[in-house]
Amino acid sequence: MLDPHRIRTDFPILSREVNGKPLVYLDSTATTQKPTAVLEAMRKYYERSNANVHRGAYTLAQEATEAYEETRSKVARFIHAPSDSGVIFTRNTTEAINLVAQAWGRANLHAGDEIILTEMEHHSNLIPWQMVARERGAVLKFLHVMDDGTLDVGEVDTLLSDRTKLVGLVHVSNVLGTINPVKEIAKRAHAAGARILVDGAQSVPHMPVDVKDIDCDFFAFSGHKMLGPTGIGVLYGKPKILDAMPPFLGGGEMIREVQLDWSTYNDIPWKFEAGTPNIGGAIGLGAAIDYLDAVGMGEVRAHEERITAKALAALRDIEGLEVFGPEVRGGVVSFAMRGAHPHDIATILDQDGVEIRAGHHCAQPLMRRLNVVATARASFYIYNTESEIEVLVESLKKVKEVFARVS
Amino acid sequence: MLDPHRIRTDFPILSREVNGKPLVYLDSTATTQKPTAVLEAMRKYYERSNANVHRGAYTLAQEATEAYEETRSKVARFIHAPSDSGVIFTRNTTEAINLVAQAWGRANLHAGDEIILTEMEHHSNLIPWQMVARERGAVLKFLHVMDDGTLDVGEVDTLLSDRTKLVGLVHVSNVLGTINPVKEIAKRAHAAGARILVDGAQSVPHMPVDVKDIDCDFFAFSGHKMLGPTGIGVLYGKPKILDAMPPFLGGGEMIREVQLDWSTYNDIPWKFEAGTPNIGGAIGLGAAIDYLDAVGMGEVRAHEERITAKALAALRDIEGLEVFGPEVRGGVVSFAMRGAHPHDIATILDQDGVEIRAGHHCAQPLMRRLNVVATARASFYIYNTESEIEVLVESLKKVKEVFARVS
Amino acid sequence: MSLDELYGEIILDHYKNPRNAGEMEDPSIKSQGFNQSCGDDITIFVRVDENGRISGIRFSGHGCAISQSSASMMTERMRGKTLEEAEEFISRMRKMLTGGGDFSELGEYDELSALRGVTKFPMRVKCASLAWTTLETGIEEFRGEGRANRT
Amino acid sequence: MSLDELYGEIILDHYKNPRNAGEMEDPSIKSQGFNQSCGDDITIFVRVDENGRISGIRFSGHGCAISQSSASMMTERMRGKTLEEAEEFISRMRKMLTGGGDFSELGEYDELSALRGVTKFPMRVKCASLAWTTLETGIEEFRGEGRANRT
Ligand SMILES: Cc1ncc(COP(=O)(O)O)c(C=O)c1O
Ligand SMILES: Cc1ncc(COP(=O)(O)O)c(C=O)c1O
Repeated sequence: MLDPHRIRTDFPILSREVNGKPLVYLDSTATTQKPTAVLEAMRKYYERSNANVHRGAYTLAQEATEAYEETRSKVARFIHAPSDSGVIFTRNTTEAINLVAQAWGRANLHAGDEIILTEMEHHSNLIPWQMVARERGAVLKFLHVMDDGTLDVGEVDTLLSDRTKLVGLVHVSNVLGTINPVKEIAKRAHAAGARILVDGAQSVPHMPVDVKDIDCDFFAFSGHKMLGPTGIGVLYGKPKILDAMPPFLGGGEMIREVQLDWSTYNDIPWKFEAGTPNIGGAIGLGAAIDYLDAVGMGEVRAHEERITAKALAALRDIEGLEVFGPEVRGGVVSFAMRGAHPHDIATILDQDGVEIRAGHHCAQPLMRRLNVVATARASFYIYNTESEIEVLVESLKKVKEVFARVS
Repeated sequence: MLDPHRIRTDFPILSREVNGKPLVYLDSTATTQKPTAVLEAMRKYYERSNANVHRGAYTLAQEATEAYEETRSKVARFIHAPSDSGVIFTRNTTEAINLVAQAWGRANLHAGDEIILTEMEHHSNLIPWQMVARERGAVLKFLHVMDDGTLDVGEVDTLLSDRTKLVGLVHVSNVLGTINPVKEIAKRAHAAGARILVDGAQSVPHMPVDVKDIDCDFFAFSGHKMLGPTGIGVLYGKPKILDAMPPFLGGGEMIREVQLDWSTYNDIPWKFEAGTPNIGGAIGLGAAIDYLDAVGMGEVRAHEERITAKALAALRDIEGLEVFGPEVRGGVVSFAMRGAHPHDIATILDQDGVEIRAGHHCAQPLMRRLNVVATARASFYIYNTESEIEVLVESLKKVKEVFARVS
Repeated sequence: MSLDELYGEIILDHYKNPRNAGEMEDPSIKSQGFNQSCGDDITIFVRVDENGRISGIRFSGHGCAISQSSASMMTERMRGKTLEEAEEFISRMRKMLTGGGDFSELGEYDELSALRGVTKFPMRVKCASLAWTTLETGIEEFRGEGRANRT
Repeated sequence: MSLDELYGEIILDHYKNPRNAGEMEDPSIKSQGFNQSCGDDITIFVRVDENGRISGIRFSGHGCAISQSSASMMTERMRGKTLEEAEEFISRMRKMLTGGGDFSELGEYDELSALRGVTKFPMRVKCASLAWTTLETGIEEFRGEGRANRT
């Protein structure tokens, strides 16, 4: 069983204080903290082998290139991608989805074509489609979120048509924690001749993921949400589909032959990696994967289930507090308190060192569906302990007291 | 006077060996090495204040946001940008130019419009324009490179027409070292009603740069070429122009109000920073700017002039070696040796620990103009010493010996 | 730094019992403001009489205790002021909230002193300022249009 | 690791005096290969006779001493082989170059042993392999077209 107390010793930041209280970091859905191993790996890279990758005929460049490409293989293994060539490094989930919307979308969407998304998408998996749909005259359709915070898989069939070109949805909701049946939806999408993109920003860090088993065409996630540094993310795509796509950004490394007026392009994945990549970031992500592999993704999930169950039970015990989302979920709990705005909750908790997020969580349409303008959100990871849940609960009681003083 | 020996003590990598010889790193044009201060700043950020920026109502998020936005101010001061709002963080120069080509280009280029570039552009400032020109039916025109490796400023006037929408050119050539008269060209472009974009990837790291004095509309550069980490770059744009542009990538942070079918966008610069940015990278870049500020950009330039003059003189003394480019230049020297292919030169030098680049340097059209398929290139920075030039020269003599063995 | 300094009784009272909440028909000024960092959204409605005085003022929208109570207190304070007086007062408030002014200027018994605690919570300054800057923008636009109409 | 192991006399001789360099008219096979990492560019031309044997072979393009000499030696070795024999030999070469095979198989006096030094320079393996993999691709395409023509 994963021991969060042992794990915490690997995260220097967790021993700091906030407002004179021990830091209780409950915002891993926004970004996770980083273990020493990740920081060390980046530092070691910069202090030993730093050089630009590819095209370098000298030792340092060879070392850097090997380290960078090895991380690609690590990522492929981690998500069970059938080959390295389908793993493209991006800045983050957002860029990965924009890559698909722009490179694949511009080439494949025509007037009247349909894209199916859901009401629970992060803005990252909504705005890129709004932009390309407007440009190409395509139409967006949305799967509803049911009252329990889940999707109705059967509704997919009613929305799918022979105009549907793509289904895009979040694997695990960053607000509700809902774990969507992406494999089942992929099957239905494919049966209708549509492609499927899965936003895995909140699944890959928290549970075993197998893109081959899901059989998705595209899969996106961010390094900074899985112990890695900021500035590095991944788009996985089926190589055949990537191969047929025009490029996304133009520049060095993504080309083959360049004339003044025209150029030919490199093979995948490099065709989609224009310019000097975030080499140090990729190496940090590689170290993060090593760390998670050593813990075991099954263990990560089991720990989060324990913590989340405890949090759900404790929060539901607080009178006037409403929890959103289903019972089975990832390690994220959004809630509202009668009479207290989420931002005030966050400020009051911050005084106790408890760091939670308040706001629309980049999911404004979902906020409207829930009939709120914002929620408070606590989220958990491998370094969170059961006693931190108790600190959270005590602090929430203080919120109630503050707001009860005046009626 | 800048003392490279003192500076070298700040760069741990410079004390390593390559193939049993002290590392002589002569590829700073591709990417520079990183001083401890930069690595420490990133580490400190991750170990003390790591959180996602903006939108966070707690202490850590506030600290992270302040650190990130302070770097923006630092960048603005460093290049003399009139305000922070014109400073957009990107992954690198390449992404910065693609941002302009796609967001500005799609909105402003129409069939028959003309874009003027030069024959010495890095692929980063060529392919993005080829892509958008094809899409919009615009035409690319090119300033010639004269035999001495410089541009003929007068030719700009012959190419400019009332169809010219943009002039894009490199500030300092990454192959020839040529320092282009961008201020003069900006004046002519503006007189003709065109915008001007300057690729500053090789100027900002090596000499004082003042974007307000140049009066360019867009200016792009990379952190990793100026002591900073990989994965962070900058696009500077005049705020009025940026304001009028549609967004580039869609996602979190770049929005204001999001409905299922439409959205409104955030103010600049955030409108162009979709998703979680490379926060750690930005902080590293900030530390790099502090380091360069402490050295003084005038000193940096003076040191490179000394080293480059010595290198030019020494290389020209080697029989059968041809140096490309003008006398007045940045710290980069490209050359060819009779009978020895650049890659073989690089391999042989690597045996002596001397790391130079060989190839087309992402400038295939310029290679054609020079009538070569590739060049060998040595480039210099603040940590290079005069004695390293001597090691380079000795090693080049060895290349001649190797290839002289058989006729 | 104590929570009571931020969430004092006056703040909570205005939050729970907002004055002048709601929309206004045919306002002279209608100005909407957002707080990007936390999603607060406010609209200020003002009626300006023939003497250039604020004869009516209301606010609608949603937000945290700080932004709502600040808006509520603002509406009470602004009524009866000329637009010039309002602008001057707003700029004083902004200075105080951002730490460039001194709340003691207001006098001990001024309700607005309740916002003093915000200065110790940098993340919340924008919340407290929102209503004020939104009104300010509205007044500027009103003037601009006025001028535009005159020419 | 010594430079002489990489740049031996045989390599330099083939580099400076390449055999079978130049283009060929009406070849049975024409295959172009690039080495992305260093810009080497090679085209292999092959004439296949009625018995499926390589009766003529030439190469053109540009590249470093390693890729050019490897191409030169390859053309000498391939002439007279059936396509099957050529493919088999190519796959043996590839194994040797990437460290999965043993150059001593070739025998001490085989010129191709001169490429042994490349195995110690991982950055140059692609240079040495370029001609071979380009021919291999050409043969595959030739067969594919052959089949396509048959059906
Ligand atoms: C002149 C010039 N422009 C653009 C670039 C591209 O920079 P990056 O790869 O960081 O995007 C480079 C560096 O290779 C360069 O030297
Ligand atoms: C479900 C989901 N999708 C996408 C994103 C965007 O990730 P990033 O900001 O790293 O691009 C996030 C994180 O905020 C997320 O939770």
